[in-house]
Amino acid sequence: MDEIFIQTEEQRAIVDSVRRFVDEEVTPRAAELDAQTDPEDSFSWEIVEAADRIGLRTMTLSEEFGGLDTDMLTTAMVIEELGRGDLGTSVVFAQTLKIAKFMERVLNDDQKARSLALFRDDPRAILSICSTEPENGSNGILLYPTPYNTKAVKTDGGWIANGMKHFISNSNRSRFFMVFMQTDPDKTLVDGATCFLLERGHPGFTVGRVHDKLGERLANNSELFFTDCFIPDENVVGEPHQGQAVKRVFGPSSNIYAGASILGVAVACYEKALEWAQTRIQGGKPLIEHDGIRGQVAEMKMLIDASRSYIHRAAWLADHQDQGWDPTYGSLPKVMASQAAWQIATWCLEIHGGHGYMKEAGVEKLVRDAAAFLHSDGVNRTLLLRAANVMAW
Amino acid sequence: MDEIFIQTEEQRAIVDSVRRFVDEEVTPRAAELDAQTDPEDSFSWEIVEAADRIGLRTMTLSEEFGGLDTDMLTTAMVIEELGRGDLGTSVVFAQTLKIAKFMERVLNDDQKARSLALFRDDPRAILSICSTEPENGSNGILLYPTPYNTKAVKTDGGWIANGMKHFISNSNRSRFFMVFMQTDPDKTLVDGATCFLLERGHPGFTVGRVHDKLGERLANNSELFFTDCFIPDENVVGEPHQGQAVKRVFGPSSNIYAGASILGVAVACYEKALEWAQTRIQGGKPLIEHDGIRGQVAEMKMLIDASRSYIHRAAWLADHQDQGWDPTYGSLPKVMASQAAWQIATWCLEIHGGHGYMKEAGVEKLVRDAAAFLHSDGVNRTLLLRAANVMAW
Amino acid sequence: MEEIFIQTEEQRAILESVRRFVEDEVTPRAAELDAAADQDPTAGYSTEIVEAADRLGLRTMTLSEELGGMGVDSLTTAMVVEELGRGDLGISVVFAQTLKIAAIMEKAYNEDQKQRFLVPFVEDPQAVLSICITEPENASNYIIPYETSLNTRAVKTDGGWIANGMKHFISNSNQSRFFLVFMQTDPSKPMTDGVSCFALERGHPGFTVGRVHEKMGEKLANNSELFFEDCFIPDENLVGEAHVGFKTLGEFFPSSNSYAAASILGVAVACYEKALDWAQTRIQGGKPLIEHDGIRAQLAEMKMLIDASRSYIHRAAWLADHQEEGWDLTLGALPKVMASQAAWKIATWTLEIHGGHGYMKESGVPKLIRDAAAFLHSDGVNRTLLLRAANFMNW
Amino acid sequence: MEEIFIQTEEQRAILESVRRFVEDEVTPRAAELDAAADQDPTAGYSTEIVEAADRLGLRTMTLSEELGGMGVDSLTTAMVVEELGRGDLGISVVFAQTLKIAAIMEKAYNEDQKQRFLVPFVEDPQAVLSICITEPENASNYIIPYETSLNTRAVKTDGGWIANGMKHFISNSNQSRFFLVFMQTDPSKPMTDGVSCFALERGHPGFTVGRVHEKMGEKLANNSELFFEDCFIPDENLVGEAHVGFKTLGEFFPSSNSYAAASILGVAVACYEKALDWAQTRIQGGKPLIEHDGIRAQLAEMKMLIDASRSYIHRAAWLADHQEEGWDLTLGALPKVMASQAAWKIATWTLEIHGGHGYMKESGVPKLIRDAAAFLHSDGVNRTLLLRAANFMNW
Repeated sequence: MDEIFIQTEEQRAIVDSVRRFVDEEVTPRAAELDAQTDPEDSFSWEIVEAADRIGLRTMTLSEEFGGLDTDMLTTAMVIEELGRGDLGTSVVFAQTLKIAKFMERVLNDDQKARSLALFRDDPRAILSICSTEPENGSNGILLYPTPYNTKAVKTDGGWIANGMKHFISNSNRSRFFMVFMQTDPDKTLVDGATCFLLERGHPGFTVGRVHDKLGERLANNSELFFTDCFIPDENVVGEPHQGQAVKRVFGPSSNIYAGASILGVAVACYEKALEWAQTRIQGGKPLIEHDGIRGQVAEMKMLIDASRSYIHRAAWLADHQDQGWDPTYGSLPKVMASQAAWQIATWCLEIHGGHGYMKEAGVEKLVRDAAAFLHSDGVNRTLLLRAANVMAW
Repeated sequence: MDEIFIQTEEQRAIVDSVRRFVDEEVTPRAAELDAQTDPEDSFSWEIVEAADRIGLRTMTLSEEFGGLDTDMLTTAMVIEELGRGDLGTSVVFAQTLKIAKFMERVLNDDQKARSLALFRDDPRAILSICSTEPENGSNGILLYPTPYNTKAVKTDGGWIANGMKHFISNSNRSRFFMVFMQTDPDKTLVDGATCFLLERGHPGFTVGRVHDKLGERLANNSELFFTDCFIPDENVVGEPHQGQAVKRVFGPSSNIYAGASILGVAVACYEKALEWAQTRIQGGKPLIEHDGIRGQVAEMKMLIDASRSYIHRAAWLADHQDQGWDPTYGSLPKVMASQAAWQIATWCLEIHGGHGYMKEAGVEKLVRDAAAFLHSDGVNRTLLLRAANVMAW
Repeated sequence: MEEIFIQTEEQRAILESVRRFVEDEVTPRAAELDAAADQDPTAGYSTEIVEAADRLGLRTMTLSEELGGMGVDSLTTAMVVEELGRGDLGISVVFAQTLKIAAIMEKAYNEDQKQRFLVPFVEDPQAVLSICITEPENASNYIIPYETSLNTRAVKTDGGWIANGMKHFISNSNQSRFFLVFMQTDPSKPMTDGVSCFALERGHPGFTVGRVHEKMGEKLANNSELFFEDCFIPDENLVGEAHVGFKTLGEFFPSSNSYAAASILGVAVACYEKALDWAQTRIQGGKPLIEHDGIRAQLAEMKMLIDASRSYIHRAAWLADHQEEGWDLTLGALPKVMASQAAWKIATWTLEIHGGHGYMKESGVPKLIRDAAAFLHSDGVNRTLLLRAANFMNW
Repeated sequence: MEEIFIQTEEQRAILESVRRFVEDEVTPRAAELDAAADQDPTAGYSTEIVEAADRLGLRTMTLSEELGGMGVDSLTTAMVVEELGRGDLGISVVFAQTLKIAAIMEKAYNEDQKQRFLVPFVEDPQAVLSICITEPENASNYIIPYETSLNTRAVKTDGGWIANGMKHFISNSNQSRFFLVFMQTDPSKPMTDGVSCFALERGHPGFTVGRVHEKMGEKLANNSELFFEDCFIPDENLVGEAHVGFKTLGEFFPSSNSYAAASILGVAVACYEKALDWAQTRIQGGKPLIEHDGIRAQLAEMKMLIDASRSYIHRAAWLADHQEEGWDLTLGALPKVMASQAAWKIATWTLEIHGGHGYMKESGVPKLIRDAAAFLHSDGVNRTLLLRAANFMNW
């Protein structure tokens, strides 16, 4: 699938090393980790540490924090390559890479010293951003005028937080968290929320259930609880009640990287379908020689290449917004890629016939994974509505 | 396409005579009529008179009014068969057949004597029902709380009507009209409208522009104007302000017959595609021998048979509502059939390659016709919402 | 013809009892059995459910009353199979197979075979049935069918046949007591006229069960491999004439595809009901999802697809029993394609409407997605069935 | 590589002038020309528009400056072609063809041929171009390509070739001044290595125009038949080597598919803008359609499909000029499939959103539907192009 990638020498080098990492560290472990019944057992520290050794874990940070300062386009290529190996692994790092960059942008020097410096030196440090709550899913994306139920009340020298978050990627393992809470109960999550920086183990801040998911199992998502949790003023990110302003900085990368993760799954489905179609004989010839299948395989490639072209354009323009950035690029690339991935996963399953339905084939894992981004990082329909809200008409 | 029809002897006889009528009267004229640039020239009285000779024009009426009292299931079969020949012709009669039946149900004896008796004896008499206005399309279907802009004000012995209707099928040719007007300006079209019976040429009641349409051209649609039009009380159908109650009687047949009309177009596309696929040679063999095309032709048949099964069930249950009638059968069969028809028309066009795009092939007429029922009798999305409104949850 | 539009009193009564059976016996066990199968696929199968079904006569309902059944027709059976699928797809498949095969057996067996295989089937409340065709190298091959032969071969010998080879993906086969097995008996011919059908009972010498397949879903039903090693099958076990096994199969069971369609349609209904329930209770933007036009219209479209598929299935099932009224061979191939495409779309929308909640196992949606995926291939890959239908269309 | 993400100042300037050209010259004439073509297809063609395009250098922009062109690259040309398609599909096709063929000619012609054919082309403000391959019996045949040969044959004779046969569906061909014609010159070989390319000028003895096709849409462009009757073509008109005409074609014009994709993408944009405009002004249920979630989301999805298709097209067009950066042969077949599928879906939604109004000619939507349908087949039936791409994929 390299062909229509357009890459600099440096990008080729990075993506090649990521591919080696996937082949050596992820692929050999993925099926077994996916099969664990306890979701916590599906997570692998070995993979995180191996990623750290090649500098992947920190690559989006500036050199000061041990990074390569990779731009969004290159990072999107890396995340797709990871998704090609395993979706969960891609998500673990997509989250960490974008949150790290986000933290470097919005934290003050003192906060960076207390977080990014430690993040750099801890080979197991991964990151979480915490917004979703049981009652606030689309609300947070479409900015419906409702408040977060997780509330922090001002007190002497800091804030007392109570409430819960759920579905938070990495959160049972993360070392640092960017948490959005309602600090002005009379306002909505748009104009009355504050962003706080927290470290794992902070008093009053605990992990709840780890969610048991259909797929994307190599990544964990869990609940987080805040019980009379005191957060000092120094942990306020940006201005109090200005959480939305902080969140806006996070914006574009999230959707684009999500698109890259699921695109990787689409590529894996395509490659698996192609391999099967070349080897499986029915009607006296390989499936790939049957026109119907043949055209379908080409259509898979078309959907992948169109989605990738879109994601790359969005990623590059996110870093060069003066060159024609369009705010819908922060909502739609994931919708496009996840629709393509679901279509391709369905065809991959069909092409495999009964074999695809048997666990040993590995196809059913891809279908379970592909289903993740019909909702992850925003339900598609919700993202279409968000895009409509920012379209200039 | 007969196979999965399940028909009584009588139904077979009726449908066979309709097929002969189509072969002899409609098919030879359709292409030329469709090609007329002035929409009025696309309408054919010859076809209407020929239909009258075989009793088609009046078949849904009781024998008293010269009809055969055919039930909805049989009528749906007839309308599909007409649509197979030409969509416009199917619509001219679908309208007339359902409105005639509707009139017999809701008119009082005096009104029947003044309308249906004359309708029976006039071989050119066709019918219209008038609800749509420039500002009231979906409003009238979803019962949004807005009034009709066509208003009738009570006066001594009758009503003074002013306003306009548009897009009304047959209306520049119809002899009788069932017209819905706002009679209580303080209420909405749901609770403040009245149904009136009008005959062509009634003082103050005139025909406006005949609409120039993409397709379905053998049927005319036009504007109607009411200018200080006095309508006597004897022409009020049902109770004043109870127009909606009258309209409800009309309900189910409209959507089901619309589904049958467009299903006929789907069948015509399927037959045309099949014929071409059997004769067109590419790659050294007929297209039908290419798996991709072969599977597509079978899928066309699947969509037609599923839609027909659904329409027949809805039609039969509409006449036997105690046997499990579901109100969504009055909104959804047309949506199903029109989506199937559009898919099949698109495939038919693709299978014909460049030839299908040339007028001489006759395919482009089918595509233009197939487009009609994405909106006719209610925009699909609007009908889905109407169905949702009546779903028991 | 009105039968296809009406539910008779008797049908209502049967469906009501099936609904109760599903609520009392299947629903309480389904999630747990589905999870248990992750460790051991056989743990997904429940003998209790089969016995409960037997108590209300469901297990044998397609057999004639003379054999102890209820002699229900294909249309009624399709309704029952859908109702079972609404509860759990695997259970629907266990019985769709057993009900279909029992009816085939009654039509195809001679008196002696009925005594030896059907009478004990009726008497054993745990007995389920399997039909064995699919092989690793022969799937679409036999559905289209292509000009190839089965790899499982039976060679004529004195007083019987010696069988060797294997089958796989066979529904119920590690649990079944009786089997209809298709083998190549004339290696020089293609399947269509070189294959014979044999009746076998579990435990027959040389006939063993292999791996039970670990599947994505449909876990309350088992599928397994079957091996034949120098397996001697006496002549009395030959069903019908030698070498023409496939012809009999088609003739004897036109409604097989309708039952498969009904099973997956049941899953579509379960998805629709779950989406509807969630849409009514989940609040976003200050109002239930169902008040959001986009979702509202989607729910109506789900219903449309279900009703159109069901109308098609009922017509096909009824015509299978009344072929003179207009049976069309494509009705033996396409209703499942229609229903499984509808089910997959509806399952996808159900997942989307649930947002992140739908991806969590506790919501029950993941099981529905895994189940809905089964019939993109079960009873024939959709694309293959479209090609099969094309072969039936009299051009 | 950044070229594919950026619009340069120069590109902005060119597109701005094209936009003005469309507003001043095309939009005011399009509906009337489209209607006039109903009576006589040639009436849909406007020489005024061609001359106006010539005045701003559009007609010759792909030629090198030395020949009087602007030497614009494929990416910029694709942007221009899309902008033209936004105004009218037929106009976009007239120029997409001419711009593409002019560039091929400059690459493929020898000096003498450039003098005889390209110089007069540049000097004649009405000159447009045609490339002639399609025949009644050869459409998908040459696209896949299958192992067959063209029916238009040229037989070697003293000092030249004698051509006989016909072409049809050829864009611009009744209006064109110069033609590139592909004919079978080695009847014993398949097209791939038995076809030669010839340069011809309008009025060449034995070379005549047949019927001008009456099309569903795309009416501002003409397509017609061409006949060759004992037509003598001198050796000097042979383009490149004999018998290898197709190879040169491919090498010389990889971005043909991207231009076709850009033409139809322009129609998709026009549909989207029309739907958006209507949704903002049409009131139902007491608020503009655009305030109804279902329609709102649909408009965003239209934009998504447009942006994804455009990103793909721009990448393909740029790589066509920089093949060492990662050109992939499927980029010569698939972008049009993507864009035409998107355009058809968007056109359908536009029609639905307009309700009955969209079906009335005065709304302008019917023309967009008729135009959008053109590229389900133009430049290759989509299914055929998918198979062609499959042949390119290095498995």
